[in-house]
Amino acid sequence: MKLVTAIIQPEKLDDVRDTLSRLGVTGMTVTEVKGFGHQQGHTEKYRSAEFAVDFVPKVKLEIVVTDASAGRITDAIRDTAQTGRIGDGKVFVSSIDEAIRIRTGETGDGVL
Amino acid sequence: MKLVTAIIQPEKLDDVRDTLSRLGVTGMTVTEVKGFGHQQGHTEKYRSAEFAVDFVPKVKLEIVVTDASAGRITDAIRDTAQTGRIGDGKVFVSSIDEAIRIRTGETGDGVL
Amino acid sequence: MKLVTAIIQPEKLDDVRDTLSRLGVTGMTVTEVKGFGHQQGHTEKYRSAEFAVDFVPKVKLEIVVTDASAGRITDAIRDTAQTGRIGDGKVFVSSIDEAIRIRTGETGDGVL
Amino acid sequence: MRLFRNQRSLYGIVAFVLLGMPATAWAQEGVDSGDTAWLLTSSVLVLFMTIPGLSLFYAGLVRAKNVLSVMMQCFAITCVVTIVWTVYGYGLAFGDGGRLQAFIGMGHFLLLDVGVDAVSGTVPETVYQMFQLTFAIITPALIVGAFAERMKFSAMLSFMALWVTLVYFPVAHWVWGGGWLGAMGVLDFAGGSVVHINAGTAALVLCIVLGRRKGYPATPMPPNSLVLTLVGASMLWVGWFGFNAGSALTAGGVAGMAMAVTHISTAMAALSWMAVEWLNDGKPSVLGIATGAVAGLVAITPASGYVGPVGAIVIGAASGTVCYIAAGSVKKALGYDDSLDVFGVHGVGGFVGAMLTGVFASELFGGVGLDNGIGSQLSLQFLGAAVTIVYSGGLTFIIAKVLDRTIGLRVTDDDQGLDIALHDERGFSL
Amino acid sequence: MRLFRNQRSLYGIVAFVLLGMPATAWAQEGVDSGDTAWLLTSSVLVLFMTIPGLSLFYAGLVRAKNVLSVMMQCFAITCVVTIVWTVYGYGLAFGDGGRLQAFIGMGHFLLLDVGVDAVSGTVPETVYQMFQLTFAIITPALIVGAFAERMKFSAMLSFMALWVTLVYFPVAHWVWGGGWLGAMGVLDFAGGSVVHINAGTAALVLCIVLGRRKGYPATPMPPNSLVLTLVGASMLWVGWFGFNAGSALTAGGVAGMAMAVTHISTAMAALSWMAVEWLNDGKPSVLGIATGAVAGLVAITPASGYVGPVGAIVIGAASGTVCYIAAGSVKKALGYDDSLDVFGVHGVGGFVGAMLTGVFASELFGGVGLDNGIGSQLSLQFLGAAVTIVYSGGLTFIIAKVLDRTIGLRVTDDDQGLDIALHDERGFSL
Amino acid sequence: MRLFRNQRSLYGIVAFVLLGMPATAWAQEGVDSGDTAWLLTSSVLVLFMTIPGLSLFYAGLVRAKNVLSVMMQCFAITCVVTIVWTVYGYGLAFGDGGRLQAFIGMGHFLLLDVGVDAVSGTVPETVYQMFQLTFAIITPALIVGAFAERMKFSAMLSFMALWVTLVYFPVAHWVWGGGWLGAMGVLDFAGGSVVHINAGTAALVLCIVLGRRKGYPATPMPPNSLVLTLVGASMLWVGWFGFNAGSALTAGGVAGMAMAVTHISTAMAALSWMAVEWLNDGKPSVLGIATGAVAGLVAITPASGYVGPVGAIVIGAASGTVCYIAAGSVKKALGYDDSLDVFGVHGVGGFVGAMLTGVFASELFGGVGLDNGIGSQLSLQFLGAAVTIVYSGGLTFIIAKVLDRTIGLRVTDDDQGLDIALHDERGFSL
Ligand SMILES: Nc1ncnc2c1ncn2[C@@H]1O[C@H](COP(=O)(O)OP(=O)(O)O)[C@@H](O)[C@H]1O
Ligand SMILES: Nc1ncnc2c1ncn2[C@@H]1O[C@H](COP(=O)(O)OP(=O)(O)O)[C@@H](O)[C@H]1O
Ligand SMILES: Nc1ncnc2c1ncn2[C@@H]1O[C@H](COP(=O)(O)OP(=O)(O)O)[C@@H](O)[C@H]1O
Repeated sequence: MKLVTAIIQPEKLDDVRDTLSRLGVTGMTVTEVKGFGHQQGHTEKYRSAEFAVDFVPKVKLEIVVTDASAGRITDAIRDTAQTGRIGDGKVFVSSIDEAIRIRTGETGDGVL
Repeated sequence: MKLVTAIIQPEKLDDVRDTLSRLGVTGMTVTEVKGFGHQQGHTEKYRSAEFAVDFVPKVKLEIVVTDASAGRITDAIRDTAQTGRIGDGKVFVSSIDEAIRIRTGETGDGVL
Repeated sequence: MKLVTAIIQPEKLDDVRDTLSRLGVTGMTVTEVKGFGHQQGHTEKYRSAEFAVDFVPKVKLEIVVTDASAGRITDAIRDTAQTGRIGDGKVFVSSIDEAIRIRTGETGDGVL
Repeated sequence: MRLFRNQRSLYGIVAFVLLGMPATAWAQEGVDSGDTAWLLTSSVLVLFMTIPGLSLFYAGLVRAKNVLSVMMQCFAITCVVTIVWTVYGYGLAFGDGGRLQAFIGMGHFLLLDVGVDAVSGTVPETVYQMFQLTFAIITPALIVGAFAERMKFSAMLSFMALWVTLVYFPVAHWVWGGGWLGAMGVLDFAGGSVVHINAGTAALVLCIVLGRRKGYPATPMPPNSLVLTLVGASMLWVGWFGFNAGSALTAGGVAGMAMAVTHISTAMAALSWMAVEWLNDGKPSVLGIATGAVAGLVAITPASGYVGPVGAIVIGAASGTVCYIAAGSVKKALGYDDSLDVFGVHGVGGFVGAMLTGVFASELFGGVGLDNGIGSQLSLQFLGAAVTIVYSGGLTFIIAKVLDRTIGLRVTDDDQGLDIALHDERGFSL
Repeated sequence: MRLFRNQRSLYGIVAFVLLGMPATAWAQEGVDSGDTAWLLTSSVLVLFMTIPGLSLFYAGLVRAKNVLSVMMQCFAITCVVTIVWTVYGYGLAFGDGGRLQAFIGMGHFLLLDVGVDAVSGTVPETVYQMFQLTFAIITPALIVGAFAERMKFSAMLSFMALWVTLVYFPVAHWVWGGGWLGAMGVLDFAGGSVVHINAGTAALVLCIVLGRRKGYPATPMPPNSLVLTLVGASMLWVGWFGFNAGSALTAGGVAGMAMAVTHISTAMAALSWMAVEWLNDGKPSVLGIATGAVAGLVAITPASGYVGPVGAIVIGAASGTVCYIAAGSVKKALGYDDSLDVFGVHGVGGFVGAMLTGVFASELFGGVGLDNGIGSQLSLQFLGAAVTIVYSGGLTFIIAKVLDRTIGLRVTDDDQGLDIALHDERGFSL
Repeated sequence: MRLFRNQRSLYGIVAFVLLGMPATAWAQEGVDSGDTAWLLTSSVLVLFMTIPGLSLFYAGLVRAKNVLSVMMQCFAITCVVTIVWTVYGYGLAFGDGGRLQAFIGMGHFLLLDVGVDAVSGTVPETVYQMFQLTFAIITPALIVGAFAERMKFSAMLSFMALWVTLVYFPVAHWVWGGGWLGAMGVLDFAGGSVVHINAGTAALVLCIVLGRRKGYPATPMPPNSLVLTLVGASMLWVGWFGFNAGSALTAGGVAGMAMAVTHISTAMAALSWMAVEWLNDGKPSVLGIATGAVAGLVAITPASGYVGPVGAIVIGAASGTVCYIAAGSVKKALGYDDSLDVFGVHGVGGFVGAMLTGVFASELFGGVGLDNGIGSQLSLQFLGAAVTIVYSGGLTFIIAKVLDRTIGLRVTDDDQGLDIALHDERGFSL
């Protein structure tokens, strides 16, 4: 199994989710994260104190998928989350040794 | 070393932690996440605007453990976090190449 | 490629970021997490209700780097985030099969 | 007051005599504009105590998933009681009950007979009834703290409509409306028994009938925001000046002294709670000092028009300490789940105040004086408190049980939180 | 009032006659300290409605990234209107327009002629103009809800300065300042047309000229905190007593009845909205009961000095129900993006109130009575509302278009949120 | 006032003469119910300024981990000062000091001699002392902003008890209690020197003795919620009407003008700060407009009973601009860590106001007039300010140093946050 980790623009979350469910992805886990990268942050000013906030809010999707479907899914995420503007984000793929569904205890691809 | 990632119901966090410490797990990292899956979300309504919120709050546990103990620990999590109701969550296991304790700089299983 | 995951004290975030950019790291993803470990938490008391909060706030850095640079980067994090006090945190290294830049679709080390 | 009423008409006569100017040229017969201004203001202040004051105080203390539900309860109670009051409540509490006057009032249906020109004392009756209404609103709202985080909204509405009708209006009539307790000489200036003991007792009974919150006391249930709670406590403090000083019904020395002693007692109670907590638990807390302040406000309520600064200091010190124990070790020991300590603070604080009124109203301690000495007043005060406890406790039990059997009091599952479960809303989306 | 003014000076004469004491020894000629106390308090209450009341009500309803922007708008409007009013606004609205009196007032430049001793009715003119100023502040502030989350701050400032000058001051003069509508007998006790229909119409026009928020209605835009909104609604409720009961300008029976009916109507409207929503949508909501309360406050505003409790109940029930429909299905159907329903609540609620005033002011229903019966009063009330709608709608359209062509009304991109984009600040860093 | 007092008793005589009705039938001798209503209301408003007003203003500006600590400080100060005042403070500030009268007052121990019937001017003395107490509460509370996020709670309590005793009560006596500064003709209507310069100076000295917060200025310390801060600023604004207009002690033209100029100055200062900031930093900010408003409120305080609208506009414009510079570039340059700019806003704003009072109180600018012309009044105003600065600065330094040597002023480690470290509580659990 593969873990597909995608860091995307928050506005894109809903679109990506729709695309993925159309691809038969039934589950995923989402985390609000702060991203550092090429994309500019903003500055804040409070009376005499001014400072640059150089992170930008992003959401991280973690989706465990079968080896077979990994490619299709990363492509789908890339295509859906793309705006062409700096800050669109990244997709990382790594390997998962095992997956267990807590409710039933079952393991393997069936879990996903 | 293995990374055990468990996505569970927030109410179960304390129980799982207790079980794990009884198993000698001394550390873990917890993140509040939003889960999408079979479990239903809820709807919200504000005057004329009604919409479905289809994620459910979950907590993600990340525990790096020795290869030897991985099995015991995943089993323990599964048994403790299980309610049998949809949404109990998942456990994923992957491999960690190296672990370092920042305070001492030491590496290897001793770190965990 | 390697995924360097560092769990550090929130106060250390800025220092670590500076060090890493000096090392040429252009991007990373940061998550606010709760840490359990040797470090003591605190107690809270509200009228007759008293309870121990045994997690401590930490931040988790996730940095995908080239195999070559992984060592340098983990060392840098360790040295910068170290205070010598319990709770400094951990660094974990694991493997990434693939990385994609959503904006351009390019893959491989160039993405990082 | 009565003679004062003649004053203006007297001017009328003077004016007429001297300049042949018709008395009708004067402001409303018998109405003093200054007293009216103060009672209008006081009505605003007492409503302000409930919304947003009390609702913020409570909102901050529950878990984030229930924050809206308690505010909704306070707000809905305000609305329901207002309508009930307008239709028949004012009559039951303050109307003339004729032969039944000792027990209950009558009349004033739909306030039809409370016209623009109706006068009560030195203020328009419209203002007088409005001021009294705000008391009828906050009393049931106080009970919300006891059943927070688990009661059905529909059951809550029915309970409150019944409770004000069967419990609050009669008790208010007994003490303030010309009923038997007031006639006997029970002293309750602004509502130690009528409001606080009454609500506190109902709170205790209701939370026991309802049962504990799921997971209580094992699971930690931290307040979602003590910022809101402290803001609420502060609003209660400032609003309470309308409650106590407004109860003088005139803008003069009595109101002035009532405000002064209210303020002193509150400060003293807050400091006492803080001190005791600091000694026992090692640290002073925001929730502690705020709760102490409320305890002091509660305890001075029945005394505010009768005692002086010295009395205020003692009443404050006593209530802060006693309530700390009641809401702390006692509650823990007995194990009932009065979520936000309505009984421990309002029930107990109200009792402390009611009793000490019997002592410090004496001229000995700078009070206005007692007709038959401290001893007999104390027994009267005890009678007033005891009657309220028994009546309110009994009726509350019956109402709660009946509703539980019929429509059911509790939500099926507290886990999800009442905001989503009952209102399809979330308190915060930050 | 006029005769009342003579009263004190009469005392002066009496005093002089009897004791040879100079009249100058008296308090300010013609000023009643009680009426003054109440109007000072009312001014405080009406300002309190806008900041923090209204700004909290609105702040809670927008998304977290825009929470500061709406509060900033309310606060800045308060400041700008205050200066405009001081320089020439009071003159335009309440000055003597001489030959043009029917249409516009004049004078009072920089309030130079409003001295410490100037008297209006039974209160100092300084207090009278202050009270009226607070109305001139809240009216434009109400409009903020319509263009929330997308309007440029600079454009907002210009719009408001122009709008109060060209729209509010004239309309206020027509109804309250001695202008033609008041002269014709249109009844608007505290601002059903002048304030609410006026602001509601402007809100509708402006939000249409401005266009919808990016993503509306597809994207969910949940309120960042209904806790803030309910606190704001509660503050509006208590502050509104200054608005309506203060409009009596004296502390007597009229103020008392105004406060009572305001309270009754509000409670009734809140419950009606809750009931209708419960039936239609399955659950009662915090936002629903709060919005209902505001609708009731709005609708009773023109009626508050003229109707009795019965009228208040009907006006409350009607406004709660009608506004529920207007801010719900109607708005959805028409598809305009009045972000926080200013038109649906203030425009529609104000209209309901204006018309029903023509009915329930009649003695038939316990009102103060109508000179020419319900029928003709209704047509007068309709005239007042219609004139306001046409005038306010037209002028607002022109002002908005002109500004859009010149400096531009909209921010370039709503995604980032106005707080960062316009003010370099964030609402919360928890 | 004095003559006014005779008025009612005069009525008494009139009544007696005409109808043989005993004067005792009247309301309290010499008390005017309207004036009393307004001073009762004003006392409520000024307490409202501190809790919740000021405590919200400050709470929003600190980091989330310290949000409770500042609210706790404001609340505890309110309680401590109340008790100190009741025991001996009122005597020291407003009692008759006999031979020492120029320097300090005496008596009124435990307010034993302040009975229900005691009268001061046209109001009960109970009300007068209550009103004055609220000033004694807010002055030390203002200082909280300077040492926020790092001072020990225990040290804070001791400091405040000593500070009000050794600094506030004497200074208040000098200016308002019959002391030498008032006698010399220094004009300070509502507390430019007594309250703001006094607190501002103490704030500066204390924050220097205490030292900077760990990480200041390198580490960003963003306000946890400007929503709370703006709500607090709004509450300060409305509450301030009690502060300034209440200081007239009567409900008449002086109160009316005081309220009007307070409002005008505040609006003008807020706009000036906004304008200067917009020009210098490119964007107007919520914190800027709010701070500007507070600066305007501070600056008009000493002038409020003496100047007219024109004076208010200039005072507002001046204070908004000057305080922007003081709290901005100046503070940055000097490098002291006055966390929430108490000195830059209250110290500097108070000074600007004190001086300009000497100019705009002149009839030339629509003021009430000066006995010896602007020139000599200016020197008097400067004297008042200078004396306050020197005395307050010196005593504050001594008290702070002594406490630092004995119990220690600072917490051991600011990182954890004071809420957990000192109170075992968290501000938010969302
Ligand atoms: N090496 C990396 N490791 C982990 N996350 C990264 C890395 N580089 C970028 N990211 C994440 O991807 C987000 C987008 O990257 P950025 O460089 O801003 O834009 P783009 O991907 O279009 O070049 C960043 O905000 C960060 O969260
Ligand atoms: N393929 C997946 N990848 C990552 N997380 C998943 C995946 N499937 C489910 N999850 C997580 O597990 C949680 C529970 O899954 P769900 O399908 O709701 O219940 P169950 O596990 O009982 O079938 C989800 O809320 C989500 O956080
Ligand atoms: N086995 C583990 N798996 C994942 N995270 C861990 C593990 N052990 C510790 N951590 C993280 O590291 C943080 C610091 O660890 P702790 O034991 O408190 O101090 P130290 O690393 O100095 O011994 C913890 O708060 C937790 O977030």
